[in-house]
Amino acid sequence: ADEVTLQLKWVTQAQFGGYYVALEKGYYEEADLDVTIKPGGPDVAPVQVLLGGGADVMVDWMPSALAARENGAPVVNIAQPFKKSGMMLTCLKESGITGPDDFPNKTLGVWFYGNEYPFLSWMGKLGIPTDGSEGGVTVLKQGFNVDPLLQKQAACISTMTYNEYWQVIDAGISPEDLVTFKYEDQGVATLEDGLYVLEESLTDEAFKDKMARFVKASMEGWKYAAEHPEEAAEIVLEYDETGAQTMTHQVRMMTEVAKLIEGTEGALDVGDYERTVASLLSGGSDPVITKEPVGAYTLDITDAALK
Amino acid sequence: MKKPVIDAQAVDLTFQTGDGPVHALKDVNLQINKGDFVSFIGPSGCGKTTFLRCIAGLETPTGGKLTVNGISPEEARKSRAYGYVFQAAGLYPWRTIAGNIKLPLEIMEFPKADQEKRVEKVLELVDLKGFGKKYPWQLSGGMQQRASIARALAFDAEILLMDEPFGALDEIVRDKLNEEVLRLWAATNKTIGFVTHSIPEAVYLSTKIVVMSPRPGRITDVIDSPLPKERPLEIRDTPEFIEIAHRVRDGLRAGHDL
Amino acid sequence: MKKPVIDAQAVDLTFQTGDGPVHALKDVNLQINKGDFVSFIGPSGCGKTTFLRCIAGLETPTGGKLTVNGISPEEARKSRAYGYVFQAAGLYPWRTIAGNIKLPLEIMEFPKADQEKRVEKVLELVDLKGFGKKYPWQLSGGMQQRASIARALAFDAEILLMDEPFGALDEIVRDKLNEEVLRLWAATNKTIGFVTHSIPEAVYLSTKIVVMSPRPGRITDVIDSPLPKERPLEIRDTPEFIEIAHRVRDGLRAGHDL
Amino acid sequence: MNKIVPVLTVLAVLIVIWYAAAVKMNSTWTFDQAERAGTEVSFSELVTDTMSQTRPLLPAPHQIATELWKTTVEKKITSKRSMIYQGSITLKTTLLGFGFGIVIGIALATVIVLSRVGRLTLMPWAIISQTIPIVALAPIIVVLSNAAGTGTLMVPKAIIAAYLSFYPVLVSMVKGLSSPDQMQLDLLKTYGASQRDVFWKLRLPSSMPYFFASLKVSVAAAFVGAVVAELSTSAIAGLGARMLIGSQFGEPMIMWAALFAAAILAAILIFLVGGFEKLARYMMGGRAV
Amino acid sequence: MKTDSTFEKLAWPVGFGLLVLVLWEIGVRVFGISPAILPAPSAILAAMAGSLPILWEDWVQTVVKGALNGLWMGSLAALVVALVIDRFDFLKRGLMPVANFFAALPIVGLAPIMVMWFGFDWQSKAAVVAVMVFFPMLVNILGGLAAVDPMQRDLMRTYGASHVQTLRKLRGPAALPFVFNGLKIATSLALIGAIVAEYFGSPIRGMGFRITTEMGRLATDMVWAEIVVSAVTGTALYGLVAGIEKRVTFWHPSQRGS
Ligand SMILES: Nc1ncnc2c1ncn2[C@@H]1O[C@H](COP(=O)(O)OP(=O)(O)OP(=O)(O)O)[C@@H](O)[C@H]1O
Ligand SMILES: Nc1ncnc2c1ncn2[C@@H]1O[C@H](COP(=O)(O)OP(=O)(O)OP(=O)(O)O)[C@@H](O)[C@H]1O
Ligand SMILES: Cc1ncc(C[n+]2csc(CCO)c2C)c(N)n1
Ligand SMILES: [Mg+2]
Ligand SMILES: [Mg+2]
Repeated sequence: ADEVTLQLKWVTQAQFGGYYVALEKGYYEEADLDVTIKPGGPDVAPVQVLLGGGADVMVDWMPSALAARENGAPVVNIAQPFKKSGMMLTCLKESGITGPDDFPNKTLGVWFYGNEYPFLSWMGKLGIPTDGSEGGVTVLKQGFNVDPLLQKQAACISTMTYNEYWQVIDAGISPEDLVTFKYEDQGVATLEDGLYVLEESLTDEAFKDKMARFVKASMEGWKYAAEHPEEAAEIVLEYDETGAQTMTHQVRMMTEVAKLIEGTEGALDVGDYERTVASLLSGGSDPVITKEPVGAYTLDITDAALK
Repeated sequence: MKKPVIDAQAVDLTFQTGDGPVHALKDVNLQINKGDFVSFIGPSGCGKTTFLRCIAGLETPTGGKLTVNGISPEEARKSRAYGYVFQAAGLYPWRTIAGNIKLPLEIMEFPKADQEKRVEKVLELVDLKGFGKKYPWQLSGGMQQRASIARALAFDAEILLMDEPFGALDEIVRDKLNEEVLRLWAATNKTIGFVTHSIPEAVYLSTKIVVMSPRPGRITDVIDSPLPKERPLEIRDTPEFIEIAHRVRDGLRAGHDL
Repeated sequence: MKKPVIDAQAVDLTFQTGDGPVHALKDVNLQINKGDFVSFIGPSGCGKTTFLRCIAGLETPTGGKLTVNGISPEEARKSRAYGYVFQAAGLYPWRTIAGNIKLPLEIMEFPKADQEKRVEKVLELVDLKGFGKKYPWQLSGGMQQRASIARALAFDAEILLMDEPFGALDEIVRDKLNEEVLRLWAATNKTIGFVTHSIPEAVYLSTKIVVMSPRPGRITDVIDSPLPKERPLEIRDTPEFIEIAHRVRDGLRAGHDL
Repeated sequence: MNKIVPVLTVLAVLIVIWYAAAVKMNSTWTFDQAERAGTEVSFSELVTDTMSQTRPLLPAPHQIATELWKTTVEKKITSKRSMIYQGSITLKTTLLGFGFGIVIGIALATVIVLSRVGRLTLMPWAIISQTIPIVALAPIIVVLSNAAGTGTLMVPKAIIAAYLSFYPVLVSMVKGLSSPDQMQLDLLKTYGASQRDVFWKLRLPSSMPYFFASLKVSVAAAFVGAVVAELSTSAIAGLGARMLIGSQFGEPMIMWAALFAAAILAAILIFLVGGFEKLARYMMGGRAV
Repeated sequence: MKTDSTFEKLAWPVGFGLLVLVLWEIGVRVFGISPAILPAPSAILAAMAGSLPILWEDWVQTVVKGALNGLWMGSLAALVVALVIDRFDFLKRGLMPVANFFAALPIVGLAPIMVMWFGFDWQSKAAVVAVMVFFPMLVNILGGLAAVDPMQRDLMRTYGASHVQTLRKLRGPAALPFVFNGLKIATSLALIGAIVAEYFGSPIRGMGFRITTEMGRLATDMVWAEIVVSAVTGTALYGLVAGIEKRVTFWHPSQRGS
């Protein structure tokens, strides 16, 4: 069997359910693949792992991948399982925020480590400075949880529809007390979890074939996971080595993630890609990327996989 | 007869240790009069240090009665009756010689001006004039030991207790210091308790030599010296001296079971 | 006259230190014959240790000539001519007494069986039979010091050098060990170099007493002892003894500028 | 034991303070909730509520104890949900890093003591190395060991643990190997001993007390390194990873329990190393204390 | 032994550092290592030169506000607690085992909790640092206070000194070398603590913030620039503590040597 190592962008959770299902259900095996899944973590940059030869393929968000590409790390999108963006900004109603116009002079929680680009690009579009200057927002580097909102250290924090949002709810704050801004709704959605490989490895036909099989099997996994969220969550728990994840969280995450992969077979929609690029290029004075990327994606793999 | 300054009656002291009780002092009877120079001699572990510490109120006898000027050693200590000199000079390395001598004066809250005067006086007394600004480690061992004696003299304690003060010094320096201690004793007329391992030193210095013996620590002999108060070093070659030394050695040998 | 074992001619040694040169030995002339027991006495810093170290080839004179059996001390050291005993017993706490005595034997690669035999022999010699399996801390100071002498004897070094071996012990124990050293010396007929601060010790032990004086370190007197080889402890109260002690003390006093 | 009563007293006082603090700190939330619901809270309601929140600012001691109980006693040791299992992973990293640390520490100390150039060159860098926050290097270590082809994260984690734990060993061993005084060195010289003899028969044995004394500090450092490594480089498994997941999913109890489990494990480790130290001392002819 | 000149003390480590840098630069170039994995020293230098204002801002945030504030708070708290514990034997016996338990806690694990309690700005970083340095400081201060020679303590007793007097004049100064030892450990802990705490939430400045963020952007040259800043800061802090130690504990043998 061909060996494939997949580097995830974060810890084992239902966000990556499709891959775990594919692994557990033997889809990879059927495709003659021997797949290893490496979870990520706070100090793991997937692109670096890829560059260092620690993985063949990674899950990353497109803004971060394109920024990396511009910084000299030639990664190429070979598939896009997540069609929709799950990112939003969740605000406490009591902070007085009703729309983006209210953002100035508020403190907003943002994820960094490559996750900050959608936010920066949105703010760029709104023309709101993020560097602490007059009339801008105070940006807070959000940790790994929703505490800043609960402790009222921030008016709004970044959340994912499939994860942090529900933690806010779980913490006892009712949806009516919240105001949420989905990046999708604000017209600033950027593509999230996609599969990326190094450009040079694509010159190898055998590798491309391997990836085609990998993408195909992964998408089967996603399909199954979307249809069986409970079972998928169980599988994820199976693979979670910390033993700290809980069924409630993972089932809900799986259910929400299923909404994001609806309507795609895994092929990158060039329209979505162009929208993302345009959004990243247009970030006012400080765009995430400065020039139109070339060769940042290939449809060859999905074409081969899904025919 | 006048009342003794230090009066020990059937003093007993047992230490409770991990390995069981250690009988450090057993039935110790001793009277020391004002102006006496008493040496304690005996093999290691016979309780010399322990007895000196009892006198100073640093250790409490478990039996018998010990009074200093009629009061308890504890009270006498609080009233600052003692100057204590240890085997090692034990000067504070972070203080100058003058600073070290000033230490007890500061604690006893002597007026500042008086402190200076006293430091000068005792430095002169121990022949260390001009060394006040030096740090202890800049002085030789003998000089350090003299400084520590000066420290014990600075506040006019009535009783001077010295626990092997010259044990670490070489014989020549020791001779010098012995002469000096005698001179000091004559000049101040203090009551002195002095622990030593050296027979000549004990005989040379004392008006009374207490020979002790271990397991349990007890007094085996008390020798009153017939030597005159005036003692040149050469006295050590006189028959009287050798005679007393002989008696001390016999006393020691008898109590020694090595 | 037979050739001396140790022959020092105009030996000079200057240490270069941060504070400038220290003249530790100046123009030292001395002949030591086979079977001599030579004591070195003198105030602190007069170069006793330094001279002993020169003899052992641990220090190299900066001037003059020093030979041991006609060869250089360095070579003599390599040929294992020396047993060296220091002030502190310096036994390895992680080795038993037997293990400590075995140390030089291991380094010199004596056969295993021979090692055991030698250990037994020297333990008997210093009267420590049966203590081989004990650790140093389980022995008294005097016993430790005897063990360290046994260690120096184990490999049949021709010359035994001892640097204040009993400095840390009390007088009674010291007396015992002095007697024992004399007995050993008589039994083995080694050539012995012995540093001490104690006049009685020097006089009691030696056939030759070297009096030294500091700044710069030099020999001020060499006294050949008329005492017989057989020396009971009581010899120390004889007029001859006192006479020599007197001479040593005078020699010391003369060179002493404290 | 004359310690038990004072320790229990102090613990009791601490627990009382803790409960009081828990009521105080968690009350904000209770009041907020009541306000949102438009109700009043009585004092007894306040106390019960602050003792039983799922996301308290400060969990009550019994909440942590319950969580610890659930994740240790009530779980099979082989279960990933068992704190003992997770602890064993951290323990493995710690011991591996500790082992590396000891070897590196001793090796460097040997070079430093035996060679003047080694000492002049390496000692300052050893000190500087400890001023670099290892967490900053963590991602680089992960990538480099990935590049070097070590599949698991065990190696980078152990490297981080070793990085923190070698230093106490190094410092102590430098002291220990140079602890023989001139007299002891000269004694061997009079035997005509070689440098090798001096090292094996004198320097190394004399350094052992220093070595053992450094082990407790060193194992604690390795443990901190292991937890930090799990927390930052690879939230895959171990107590550090549990803390992270607990934090991410807003499960303070998981986090606190992991923290306490870590402290208990560290205490056990230090106790064991201390016991080993005593044993080793005894074997080396030390006095029983 | 040859003493080390100041020149040598500098030249060797600097030379070694330069050598490593040169090899690093060559290695990166020859093997064509991606800058996203390991930047060349020249690139790091360029990044530093190009972003001085950012580095300065981060330094102020993390070092001045986070680490130093935490350092003094933690140390002061440790001092106060140590003095209280020291006063009451009951507390010492009761609190020490508990403190040792907490000292074993991997305190970085508290970082998310501190961020939750004290907000995302420097206060929470200072809190983490304070807790982190508290225990090593406490243990060292208590160790130092206990490290006094019993003889020295007895000396104070013979003066009838009060607890506070003994503390001020004897135990305080005697504890200083230990305190500095603790401070040296504490400085490097402070940096680690302040940086790690920023992982769990921070304003968009600070060394820990920059390191993670730039790492996510593959700007490793900037990451290394921060690492260099932190190493230089740590070394400078260590040097500062060592310098003060040298001045304040000039009397300690470890400072007097060579
Ligand atoms: N604090 C103590 N606890 C237990 N035992 C003690 C204590 N102090 C002294 N001892 C024991 O009491 C006995 C007498 O000790 P002491 O120190 O008085 O002897 P010494 O005559 O001064 O001996 P040296 O000449 O060695 O100083 C010894 O056996 C000693 O071990
Ligand atoms: N390695 C050295 N470097 C510099 N000076 C030294 C060295 N060894 C000894 N000295 C100096 O040489 C002089 C003689 O020292 P030595 O140790 O031989 O004296 P000593 O007679 O043995 O004294 P003590 O009775 O105190 O042992 C002293 O002034 C000493 O400071
Ligand atoms: C340093 C850092 N901070 C926060 C996150 C948050 N995060 C973790 S996974 C994920 C996608 C949704 O779960 C996001 C946004 C991160 N990755 N890295
Ligand atoms: Mg004593
Ligand atoms: Mg000497």
